[in-house]
Amino acid sequence: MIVDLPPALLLIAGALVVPFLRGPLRAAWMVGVAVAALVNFVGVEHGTHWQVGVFGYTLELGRVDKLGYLFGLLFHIAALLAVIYSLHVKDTVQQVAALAYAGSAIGAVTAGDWITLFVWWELLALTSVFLVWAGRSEKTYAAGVRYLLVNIASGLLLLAGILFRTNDGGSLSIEPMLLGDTASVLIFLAIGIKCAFPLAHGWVIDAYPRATPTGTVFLSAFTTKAAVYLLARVFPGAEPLIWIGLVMASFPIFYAVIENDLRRVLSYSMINQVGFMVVGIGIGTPLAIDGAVAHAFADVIFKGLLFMAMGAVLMRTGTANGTDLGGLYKSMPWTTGFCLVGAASISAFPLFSAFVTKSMILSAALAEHHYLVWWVLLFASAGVLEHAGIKIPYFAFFAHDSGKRPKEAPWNMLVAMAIGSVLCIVIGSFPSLLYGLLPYEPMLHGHAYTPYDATHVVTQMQLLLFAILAVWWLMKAGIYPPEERKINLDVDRLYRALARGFWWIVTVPLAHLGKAIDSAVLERIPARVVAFAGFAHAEERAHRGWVTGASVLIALILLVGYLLVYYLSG
Amino acid sequence: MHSNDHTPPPNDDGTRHFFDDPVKTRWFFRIFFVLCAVALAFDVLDLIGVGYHKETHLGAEKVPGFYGIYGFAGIVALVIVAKGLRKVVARDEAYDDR
Amino acid sequence: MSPLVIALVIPAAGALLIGLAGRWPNLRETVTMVTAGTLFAVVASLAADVLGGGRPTASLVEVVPGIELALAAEPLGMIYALVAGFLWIFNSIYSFGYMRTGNEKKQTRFYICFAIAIGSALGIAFSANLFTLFVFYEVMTFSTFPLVTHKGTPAAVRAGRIYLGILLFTSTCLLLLAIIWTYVATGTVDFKAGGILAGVVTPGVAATLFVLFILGTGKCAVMPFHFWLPNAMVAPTPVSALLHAVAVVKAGVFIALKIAVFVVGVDFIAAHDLGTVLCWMAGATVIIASLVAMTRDNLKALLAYSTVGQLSYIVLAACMGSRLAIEGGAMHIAMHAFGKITLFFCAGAIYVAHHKTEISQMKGIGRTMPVTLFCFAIGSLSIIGLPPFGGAWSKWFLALGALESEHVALLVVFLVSSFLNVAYLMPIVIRAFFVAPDEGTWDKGVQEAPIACLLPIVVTSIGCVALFLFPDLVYSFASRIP
Amino acid sequence: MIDFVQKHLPILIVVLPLLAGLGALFVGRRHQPWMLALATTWTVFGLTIALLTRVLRDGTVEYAIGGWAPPWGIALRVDAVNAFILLIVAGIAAVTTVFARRSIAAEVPDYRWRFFYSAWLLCFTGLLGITITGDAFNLYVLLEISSLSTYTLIALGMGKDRRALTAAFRYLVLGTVGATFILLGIGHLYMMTGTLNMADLAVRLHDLHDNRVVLTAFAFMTVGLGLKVALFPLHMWLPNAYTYAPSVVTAFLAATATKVGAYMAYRFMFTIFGRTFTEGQFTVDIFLITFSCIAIVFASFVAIRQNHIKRLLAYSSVAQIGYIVLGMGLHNPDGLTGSIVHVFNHAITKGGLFLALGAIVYRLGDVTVGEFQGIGRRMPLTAAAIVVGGLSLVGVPLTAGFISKWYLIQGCIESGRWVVAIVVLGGSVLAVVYVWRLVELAYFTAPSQPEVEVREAPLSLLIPTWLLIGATVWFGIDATFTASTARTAAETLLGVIP
Repeated sequence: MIVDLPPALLLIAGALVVPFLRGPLRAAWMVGVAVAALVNFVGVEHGTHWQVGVFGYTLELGRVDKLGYLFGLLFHIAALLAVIYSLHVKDTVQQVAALAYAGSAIGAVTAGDWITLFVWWELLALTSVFLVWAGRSEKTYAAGVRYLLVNIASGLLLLAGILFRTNDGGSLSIEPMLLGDTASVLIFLAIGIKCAFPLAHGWVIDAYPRATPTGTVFLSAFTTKAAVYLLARVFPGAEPLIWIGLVMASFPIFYAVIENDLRRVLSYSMINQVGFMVVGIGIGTPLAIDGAVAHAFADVIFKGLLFMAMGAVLMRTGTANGTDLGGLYKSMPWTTGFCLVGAASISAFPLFSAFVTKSMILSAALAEHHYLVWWVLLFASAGVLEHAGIKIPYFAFFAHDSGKRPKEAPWNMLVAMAIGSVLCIVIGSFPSLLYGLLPYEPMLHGHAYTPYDATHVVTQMQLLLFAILAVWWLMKAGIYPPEERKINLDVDRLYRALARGFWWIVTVPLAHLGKAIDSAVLERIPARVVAFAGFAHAEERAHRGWVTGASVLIALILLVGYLLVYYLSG
Repeated sequence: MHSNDHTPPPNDDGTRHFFDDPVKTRWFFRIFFVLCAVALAFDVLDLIGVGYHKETHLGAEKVPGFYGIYGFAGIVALVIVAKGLRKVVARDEAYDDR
Repeated sequence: MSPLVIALVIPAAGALLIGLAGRWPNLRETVTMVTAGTLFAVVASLAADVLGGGRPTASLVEVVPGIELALAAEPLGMIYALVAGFLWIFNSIYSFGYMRTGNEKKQTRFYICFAIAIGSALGIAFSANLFTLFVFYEVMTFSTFPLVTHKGTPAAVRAGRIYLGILLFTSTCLLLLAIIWTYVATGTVDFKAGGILAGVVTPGVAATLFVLFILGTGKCAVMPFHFWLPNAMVAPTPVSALLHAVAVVKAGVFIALKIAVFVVGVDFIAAHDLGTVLCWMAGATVIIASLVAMTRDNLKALLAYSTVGQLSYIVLAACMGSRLAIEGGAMHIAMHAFGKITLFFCAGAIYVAHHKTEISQMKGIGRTMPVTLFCFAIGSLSIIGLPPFGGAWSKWFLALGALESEHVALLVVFLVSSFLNVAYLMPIVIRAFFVAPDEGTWDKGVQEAPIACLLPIVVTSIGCVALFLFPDLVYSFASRIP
Repeated sequence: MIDFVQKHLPILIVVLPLLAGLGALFVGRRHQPWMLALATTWTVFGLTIALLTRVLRDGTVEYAIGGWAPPWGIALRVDAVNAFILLIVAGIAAVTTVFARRSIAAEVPDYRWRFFYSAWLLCFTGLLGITITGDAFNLYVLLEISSLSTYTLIALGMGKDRRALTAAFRYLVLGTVGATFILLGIGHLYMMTGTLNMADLAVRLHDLHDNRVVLTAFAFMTVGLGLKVALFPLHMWLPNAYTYAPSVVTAFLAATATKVGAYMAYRFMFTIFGRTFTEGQFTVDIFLITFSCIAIVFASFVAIRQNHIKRLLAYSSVAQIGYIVLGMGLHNPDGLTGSIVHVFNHAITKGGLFLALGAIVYRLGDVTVGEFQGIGRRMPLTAAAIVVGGLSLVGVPLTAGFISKWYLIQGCIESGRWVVAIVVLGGSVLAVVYVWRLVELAYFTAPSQPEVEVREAPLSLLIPTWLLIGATVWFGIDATFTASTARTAAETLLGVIP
């Protein structure tokens, strides 16, 4: 550690300087900040740092242990890659937001107490949404608002959970909890939203495909993984996670097959990969947790790599729809190559990263006799290959030639993709590097876990090759569904329909009611008063002609009345 | 992989890209099929107990070529179900603007 | 002379001098600034005294035997006084820019009334008893009337009628009744830590009185007595900013807190759930106001309804019977003040620079007024209650108070309200920055409001951040509320 | 000299204006009568201050005319109640007399000035006499003196508007009915007790409180006093009388005549009838409260739509009389204090307001909506006086009106009459409506005849106006004097203080 500041603040401070720099200086500054932050973090000591007292609470602005360190390191690497990838961008908003977003994610995984976490949790939402809005169109505007609302909802649930916990006298320190009381359920749901639990996943597939080409690279790295981190920290071994994770791992692959927008395919793929991690956390054994965490590490890089490749395609061609692409390998060979590395990594080919990470989760499932889990995850693995390993590179770069001959991606993108590719291969080929960082020593049946044994390699190759064969056959036989210019309904559309309904209720019946009340209070009631005043006035005037006589009469009547009453009561 | 019936014209300099060349494509697939066969062959080795032992935990895993079959069947099932799903959920691109 | 009295004399003297200097605008503005600056210095010195444990008091005059106009400083009042005093300085600077650029008429009257209104705000903040409180409350109502009707148009006259009608109706028929009733029941109108009703009247009577007090304080704008606030938006923006985001409305909710702490007693409220009815009303106000705000296209109207909702946060704080909530409510006085005044300043700046009032006209306006809209974003986030802005802390205590007092439904209200706030505030900023403007608008490059308008905007939005980073600025007072 | 004055203080207060009133006819034709009136009223004002000081210090002052001790001789009896009312009447007379010179010069032809000031002083005498006397029959005589001179004063408005004559006639008829009823009441009492001395009456009636003759007397008195104070529904003489009388007369009458009526009511109801009034299952308080509540609401509503500002304020007076009577009806110390203090507060408020209207009449000839438009810019000080006075009518804090309302509501709450409390408060809101109508007319409308140049009223009109308006503010901020005096008076009436 070089600078004695919470690590998150380095990037945030760096971000605040960005608007005041221009051109190459700004680019150099951004890379410099990302590198400096990474170097600084590598040297950070494990333990609790930077305690601050406020309102009688003790806030731990930085708590670094093995788990937090791993994610911190990952996020720094991801930030650096994404910064390099987006160096060509000339958009202050995106650049500031991106750095601040990375900083918030790092803040979240190094927060030692719930309040600090909440702050970073909300900042994650606030900073990242600009990457969606930076698309600067009505569509990205609306998608961004939806994204923000969902993420704020997550923040509010988290806040509610923390409040319940505080009110029950619970410690503010972030510790594992049992899923059961109100506080834990609320926190679980809050994390669940950011983690894209089924039914809460709409925001991922809604916003990620609409963010800017570079923005999605940032988005894919941080929010969901920060949620995974928190699940691993707070709810390890929570059984519902297994089933939630299974659903996450499996249902998106069906959508991915028929989705046209390749960035949306990747978004489904992201949910699917997070599903593996969630299952791992749900199983909760050291190996499973290690697997989940390691897979998160690997996923950030290979998913980032894939999003980078698609981002490059989008930037060069203006579209990421499978129907409009094809044959790009001819003019974008480097991008194609890096994309294939990413595809191989996510598909878990031996020597590529997912092979050494995902297998831990499957092994842990078997070791714990979660056989159904194993069956489903194996199926999902094959599915991953189909949509991320084949569909993405195939429809973008090969398939029928779209006739597009875009330029190769700019050098900075290529550099970022190259680094990503190298990392994928390094992790896949030298797993011990990653294993050494994991929170637990990866163990299986009492022995150190080894991904590379003959059975594992052979069975995995068999699975993958025959899966490819199946795709080949399905295409050959004309069964494989062609890409279509269609969109597919998912819960995001349901939410949008609900939002429209809500908006209708507010703007039509409620607004009419409001207007009615307004006019009643402000117009009709005063009008009644004035009308009554007029009536009283007229009444008085009507008496004028005979007022003297009438008054005398009234006086007499009163006299008689009083007399009667007094006599009767006297 | 997909049909190369409509072979695009060669580039200006007369070269052809990899998959535009039917010969290269044919070789590509040949190698792929060989790899598939090799992968299956290991299970045969396991059966006859030569040079390779498949470590299994489940009965199903013991079936020769289990992973290949499961992978193949899984993808076929996936694609067919997905096609069915498309019938239910697919909408025109203008759906959001209505 | 007691500094408390000085704090009242300064704005009064300022008003007089402003009137005398009326013919020379520069002199007049200088007088305003000097008055505001001196006033804040006095209030700050008082604040230091209060933090040090001092509780200065001063008696002005015995009005009728047994009831006197008297002043006393305590932490809750200090928060309100400090906020009003501090923001007056910047609001004055803003006013100079706004009123001169807009060539408004009757500027002297404007500044005079402003000074009196601030004086009455301090009077409310430093009231030692209900009687004094009521007196300054009414002074504030009348001194702000000419500000609301400043433009003299039929709309302004109508707004003035509604303003007076509702504020006088509630204060006369409900608040005054409650005060006299309290006097009859307890024999005193003096504020006392722990409340004066506790143990003297039955819970039923106390609950009724509590309702009368809170609804009678029409400046709290609890529905259905909120109509004056959106209508008062016809006033020039500096008025909306300082008075209808800070001084006037905060007078209302400050009184609500004051009543809860010093008249009814928080423990008494908690023990018998005296605030249930009010919690329902204020809770409904929070939600309904947010929904109404969503449908407004006029920026100031939207902000007005947003204010209505936010005020009820503090009313809820007063009514739920939790000390934490009281602290949160007290902090929210400051937090919301800084956030909302920023928003109003921005709305005014947009009007001054481009004569736009409707949100639908502000598509892409961020290109021409980047600073203003950026500050608008900060203000909005603080209002929503998101970190790293001050509003987050007050919301924390409010929500914790809701749990402490076992009002889980109110927690939901706070959270849903935050959510709705996002939904109606953020789109304004985002459309300004990220949606392409219509052809031909804003193509003249950056065109901000005059510096006199811009500077206060920047200062108050920095304030929103500062209040997050240094919450002790407010909390040190809030935590000392007995 | 001082000893003489000290000794004969009570009788001097009546004799001086009586002599001056007769003298005014002979001192000259131009401003001499006014100067006489001015000197007299201010002197009497000084005397009433001295008298009140003495009463508050030493308790009740008794004075036997000619040295014949009561019950045989005629006695003057001054306690806190009538000393306070005397002060009000004399104070208002003193201030309005200052105003009268220019105002009357403008509204009454000069050959009638001496008649005017003569009537003015006689009316003054009558009001003072009613208040100070301890003899019931004397009271009737003085009542007639004041009434007759009042009819004259009102009729003198005919120089501007002939309707003043009908207004005066109507007042004459109804006033006479009222006076007659009072006389009948006094007669019945005399029949039963054989005395006309009030203190004696009180003692002798104590055991006769449910005697039928006494009750008959009580009924006559109730209606007669109701007519005199213009309690709804016996108020109908008031609006026109106030509207068409010369401005300064309106101010004087509004501030004093009904107040003296209220005093008579206090005296008869509390001191003389005592038990008749306060005991019994079905007592008169419910009527007083009901009629005063109706007065407050109904008259306020009527006021809202008036287009003649004097008439508007006249109806406002009917409503305000409701407050005064209401405080009597509550008959608890706080309510009665409110009633008495409101006599004072309303006197200065309404006096000041009518003076301000008089200033406008002086400049513009009349005060209808048309004249009133844009008056805020034309006559800023006068308009400001109307605003402040209006706020006092509403009962805004820091004005005198607020103090009365405070006590009245306290009284209502103490006696558990919640509905009445709401009516009192609601009446203030209605007052806001008609007062604010004036404010909007004055400040938010353009003058109907912009070509006519209108200047601010002369100082000789402004000073008395602002004296009264200033007093409403003063006695709103520091009301210890009024409130504690009223409290003493209330406790005297209720017998708490002997």
